[in-house]
Amino acid sequence: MIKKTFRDKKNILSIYFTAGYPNINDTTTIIKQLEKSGVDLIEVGIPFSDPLADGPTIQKSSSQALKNGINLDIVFSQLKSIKNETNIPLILMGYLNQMIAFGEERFLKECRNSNIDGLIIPDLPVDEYQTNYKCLFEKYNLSNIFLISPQTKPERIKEIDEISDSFIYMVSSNSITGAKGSLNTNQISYFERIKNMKLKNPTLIGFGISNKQNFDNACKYSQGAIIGSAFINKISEEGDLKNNINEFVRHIKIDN
Amino acid sequence: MIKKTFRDKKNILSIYFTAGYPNINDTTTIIKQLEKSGVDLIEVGIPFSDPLADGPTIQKSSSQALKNGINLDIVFSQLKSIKNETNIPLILMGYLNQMIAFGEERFLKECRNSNIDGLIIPDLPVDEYQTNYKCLFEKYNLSNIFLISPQTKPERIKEIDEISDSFIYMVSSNSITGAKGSLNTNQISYFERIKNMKLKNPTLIGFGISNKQNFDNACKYSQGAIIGSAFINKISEEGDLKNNINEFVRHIKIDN
Amino acid sequence: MKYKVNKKGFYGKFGGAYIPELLYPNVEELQNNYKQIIESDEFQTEYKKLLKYYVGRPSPLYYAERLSKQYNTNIYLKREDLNHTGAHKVNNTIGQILIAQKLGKKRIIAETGAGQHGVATAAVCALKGLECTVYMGEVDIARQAPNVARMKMLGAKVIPATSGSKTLKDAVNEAIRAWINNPEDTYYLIGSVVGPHPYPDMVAKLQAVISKEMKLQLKTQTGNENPDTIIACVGGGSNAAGSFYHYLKDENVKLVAVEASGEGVFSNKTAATIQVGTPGILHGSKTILMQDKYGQVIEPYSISAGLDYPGIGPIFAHLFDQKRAEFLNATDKEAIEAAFELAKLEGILPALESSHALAVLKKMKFKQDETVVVILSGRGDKDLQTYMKFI
Amino acid sequence: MKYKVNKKGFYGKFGGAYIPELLYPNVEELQNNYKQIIESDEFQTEYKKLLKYYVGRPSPLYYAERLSKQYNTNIYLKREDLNHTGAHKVNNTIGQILIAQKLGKKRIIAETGAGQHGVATAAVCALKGLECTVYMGEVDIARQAPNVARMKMLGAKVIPATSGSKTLKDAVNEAIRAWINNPEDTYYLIGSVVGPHPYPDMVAKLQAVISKEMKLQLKTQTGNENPDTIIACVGGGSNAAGSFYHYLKDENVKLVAVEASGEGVFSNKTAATIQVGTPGILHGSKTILMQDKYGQVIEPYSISAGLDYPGIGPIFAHLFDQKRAEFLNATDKEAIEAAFELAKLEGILPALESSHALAVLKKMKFKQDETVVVILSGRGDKDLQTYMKFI
Ligand SMILES: Cc1ncc(COP(=O)(O)O)c(C=O)c1O
Ligand SMILES: Cc1ncc(COP(=O)(O)O)c(C=O)c1O
Repeated sequence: MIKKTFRDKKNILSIYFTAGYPNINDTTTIIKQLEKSGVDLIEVGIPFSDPLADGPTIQKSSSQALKNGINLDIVFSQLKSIKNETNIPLILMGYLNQMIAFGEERFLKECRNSNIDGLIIPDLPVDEYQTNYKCLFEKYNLSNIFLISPQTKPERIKEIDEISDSFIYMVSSNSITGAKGSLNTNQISYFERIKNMKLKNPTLIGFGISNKQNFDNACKYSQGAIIGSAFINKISEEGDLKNNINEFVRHIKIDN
Repeated sequence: MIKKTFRDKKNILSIYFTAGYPNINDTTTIIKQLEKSGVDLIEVGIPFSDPLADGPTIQKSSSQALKNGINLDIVFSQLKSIKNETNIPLILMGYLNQMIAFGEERFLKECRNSNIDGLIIPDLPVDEYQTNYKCLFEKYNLSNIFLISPQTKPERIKEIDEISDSFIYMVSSNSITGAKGSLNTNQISYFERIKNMKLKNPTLIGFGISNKQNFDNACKYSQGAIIGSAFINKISEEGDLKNNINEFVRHIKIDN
Repeated sequence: MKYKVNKKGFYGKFGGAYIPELLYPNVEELQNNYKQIIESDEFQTEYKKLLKYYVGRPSPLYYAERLSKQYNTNIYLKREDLNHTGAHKVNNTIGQILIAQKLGKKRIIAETGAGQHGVATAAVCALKGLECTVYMGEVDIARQAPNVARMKMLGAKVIPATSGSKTLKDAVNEAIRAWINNPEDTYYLIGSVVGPHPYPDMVAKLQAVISKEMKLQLKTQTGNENPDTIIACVGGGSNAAGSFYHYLKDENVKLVAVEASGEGVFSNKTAATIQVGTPGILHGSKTILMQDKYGQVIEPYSISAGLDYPGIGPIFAHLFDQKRAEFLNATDKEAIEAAFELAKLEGILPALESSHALAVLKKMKFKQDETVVVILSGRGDKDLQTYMKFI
Repeated sequence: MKYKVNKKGFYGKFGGAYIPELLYPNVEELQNNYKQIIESDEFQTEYKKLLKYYVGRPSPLYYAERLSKQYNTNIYLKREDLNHTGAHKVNNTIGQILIAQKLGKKRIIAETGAGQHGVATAAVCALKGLECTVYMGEVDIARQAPNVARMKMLGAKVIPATSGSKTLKDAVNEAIRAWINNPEDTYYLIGSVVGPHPYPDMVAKLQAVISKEMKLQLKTQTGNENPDTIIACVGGGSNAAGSFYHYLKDENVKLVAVEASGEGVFSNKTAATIQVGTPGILHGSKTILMQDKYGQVIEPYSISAGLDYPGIGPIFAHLFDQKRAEFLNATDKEAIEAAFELAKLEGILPALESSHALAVLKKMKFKQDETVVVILSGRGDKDLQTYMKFI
């Protein structure tokens, strides 16, 4: 399903949010509203106690979600409950320890049963994936999505491209996810460099995309972009959740 | 004059007080009143900043006297001012550094001019006295009074007796001057021991004598006793200074 | 070799390098170079020089006569408390700062629990003129105030970690986060045998000076380079790893690792990872950790900031697995008692961490002619505030 | 022999034993026995053993590279800060506790200024199971709080001195007073080269281990056992006396004694005895002291509790008289600056006292090939409260 999205669409907007935030039952509301508002891809974060690859905004939302009582069983049942109501690719993002504690195969099976299409597991290293997890992922027809950064060497990017089968998550700058300013020359030259590598997989740019200008810029160099912290900030605001979501997405996607 | 007192009197009461305490000009009042009330010997303490051989009561009176502005020049002029009004042996007590700072010979000369009869300088060691000060003391006809304690060895007591020419200050117990209880068996055996040595000089017992009972006990073993802290406490009380003095002395000397 | 790390960074089932791709270049650079650098003459010369003249090594192996009498055996204290900055931590920071320099890094970041690693890092950064930022849990900042002041005076920036339990694990999270943000010129100077490969092995190699010295000292002082028993506290495990290092293959030397059990192993206020933990991944390595069934890390508790950690170095997970080391634990109360005992019997104030090692003397049986070495990993000056509550 | 004590306890015009007769038996006992005890094999064996295994000696002679560059010369730091309890003071307390034991004493009393001597005394009392009471000025109790806590934890009783300036000199008064009250079984363990003979000589002999080590270390490290210059701070003068000791007769070694000049030598808030003092008698010996024309001791002032003393060891009065040592001084401000300089350049936190020695580096001229030894008499942990005010 992710492949289809990339085949059919341009300027893909992927939104990250934390399951169980702001309230434990908002998970499904948010997914449905995001789809309705015109988002192309959704990343559902499973809150983790020690999210060392996340910035302060996502970190805070995770710890609030955990306080709300969210857990993996609940997330899966929430996802299953809207299985038939949605038709948008879903990616689950979590840390390796969560998958191990749940039982790796059980975890992947549940993902499949919940209509998950892909996984982002920031602390699952490439060769660990290849040696121990690739077969299982394939068994359950799940894509693993890898990250690359300006520091990633060309050979390694090629290796990652080789084992990827949906898209590559291109970190825009050396920074934890979080809302920063616009593109700088370093970022642009990095994007150009990757573009020129003509990878077999499409790329989405993430980390630091916060507004329409960022998004449009990102789309010049890739198939689209991922927004996380800025979206979390938006849904943390007062006001109706659905309205907030709609406003946020329309602002990025449609306003001109 | 000290010698005469010891020749003529029994059960000698010697009172110590701090010059310039409680008020800077009380020095002369106290001397005159002590004589009038029937005291036999007076020790005038020159307040010192670091009176390491004195207990807390005397130490406090010294520091108050210094705050009152007392100094050696003033003490000498106070003593000179009553030279012709009194007829009681006076002993000056101070620390060696005070004598040195004033100039040793000048100090002794001023003592003589102030009708001082003897000196107690707790930190002037016996052999330092013999080597460097004996001649000067003799030149100005001043007695130096030495202390002995239960720890002082017999040979040393004999040596001290040899170089003394007025009396020996017998410390009753191993304690800094201060008001303690009555005599204990250790003290009594020490007093007996000294009595049996049949020294050429008389002895006064000091340190810890605070009331009539102590005083009478002390007089059983020596020619009399010295009271310091208890007297300072008395004159620190509210009420008329002269009355307080009179009351204190009469209580020790006369009440029965 | 049974207890040493393999090429891929594993101790048996444990270890590895479970890190975000963003850190891959940094960790790879370190993996490829650390051994070679450490083994180079240049490194060894400078490292040994600094350990001798700057740190004051060798640290004495002190025969504690009155403590020995108390337990009717022969107790030696390995005096890491006498090191410059007051704990074993500096053995590691001296080594890593040289490695960082060799790799051309300009900025140093570090996490700290008790503050000893932070101080030791700040000191070597000052010594080498490098910029230094230390992450420290808010709770630890409060309970180890003297070390915070020391870091500041040494010119380091101390940044509070305000998430989670606001202790060591959260400081590690913050440090890793900061590293991800500044991967280029920044070196992450980890303070224990935790984190992704090669950190656990690198730190153990640098702390191994402890057991290297012990062998020589015991040989001179007792005639036998092997003791019967070595006792060390374990937070991440660097002082224990260093003092076990050269004895791992001598199976007749009993190795005792002491964890902090807070208010009791099963009180839910504990940091005794081996007792209540299960295998999982924390801070970049597979190890044993305190977690719930969803893999959420359980917030640990110990009176001692340096032991208040929900994981354990992967080598210890392996030593436990292989039964090569015995794992004991001591509660807050037992540690405090042991600290006062050492103070009164030997005139030495142990760090709260080290007090946990001392506390198990009471729980063990010793032969009269046995040689027992307790690692006195640090001095107690940083913990006076805590100790004074019990006086 | 020109600079050593004579039979009667004098250094030239200074020294002696100006004590109340009540203390004569105690002081005489010590005078008659100290040399013989110190020179005995039994003492030497035990003393050396404790210095090595308990204190951690030899203390390193550390070449401070960045500091040397700063002053364009060769600066070595004698690292007394690495001793157990954190200062040179313990060299002396270890020795005196053995002497007290040999004399059959059961109770120990001591005075302390910075608290380092109090801590070192409390530690050796614990080590030997002897009762310990420490007198400390109220002002110093407040500004050296960590050391008060350490003494208490080591089982010592800390009694505040509330008279006079409530600092070191008043603590000495109280200690002497207590000694007079308990002359029989009590040993007064003085912390510097002050007090009646034999204390100044005894303490100097025990601290002389510093210069003894320096000779060997300089020989090994520079090829020449004599440095050009030795710089040490002087409160009473024990660290200076110990580090000058074996160089006194080597007249080509320049000896620099640094006093604390508080807010300025002539500010009336100073402790620079040599600069503003005159000969007199204080605490049982003839020396130079700060006094008015009536011989009243002037209350000294320094930010550093260990230097806040109106007198100076009699040996220093003599060395000044003989021009064998050069006397410099440093203000509060200069000392603080020097402390931060050392922290930032070398990663070492000096005691406030030692910072005064470091502060004169700025005021002196050195040749590029000169060898300068600065005595780092203690570590700065006890002074963090003060340092933090200047950060
Ligand atoms: C004195 C001391 N000992 C032990 C530890 C625990 O660390 P590790 O287990 O790595 O030795 C610490 C940590 O801060 C410490 O400061
Ligand atoms: C670290 C340190 N240095 C120096 C001194 C001053 O003493 P001395 O002059 O006897 O060496 C003290 C006194 O407390 C001290 O603690």
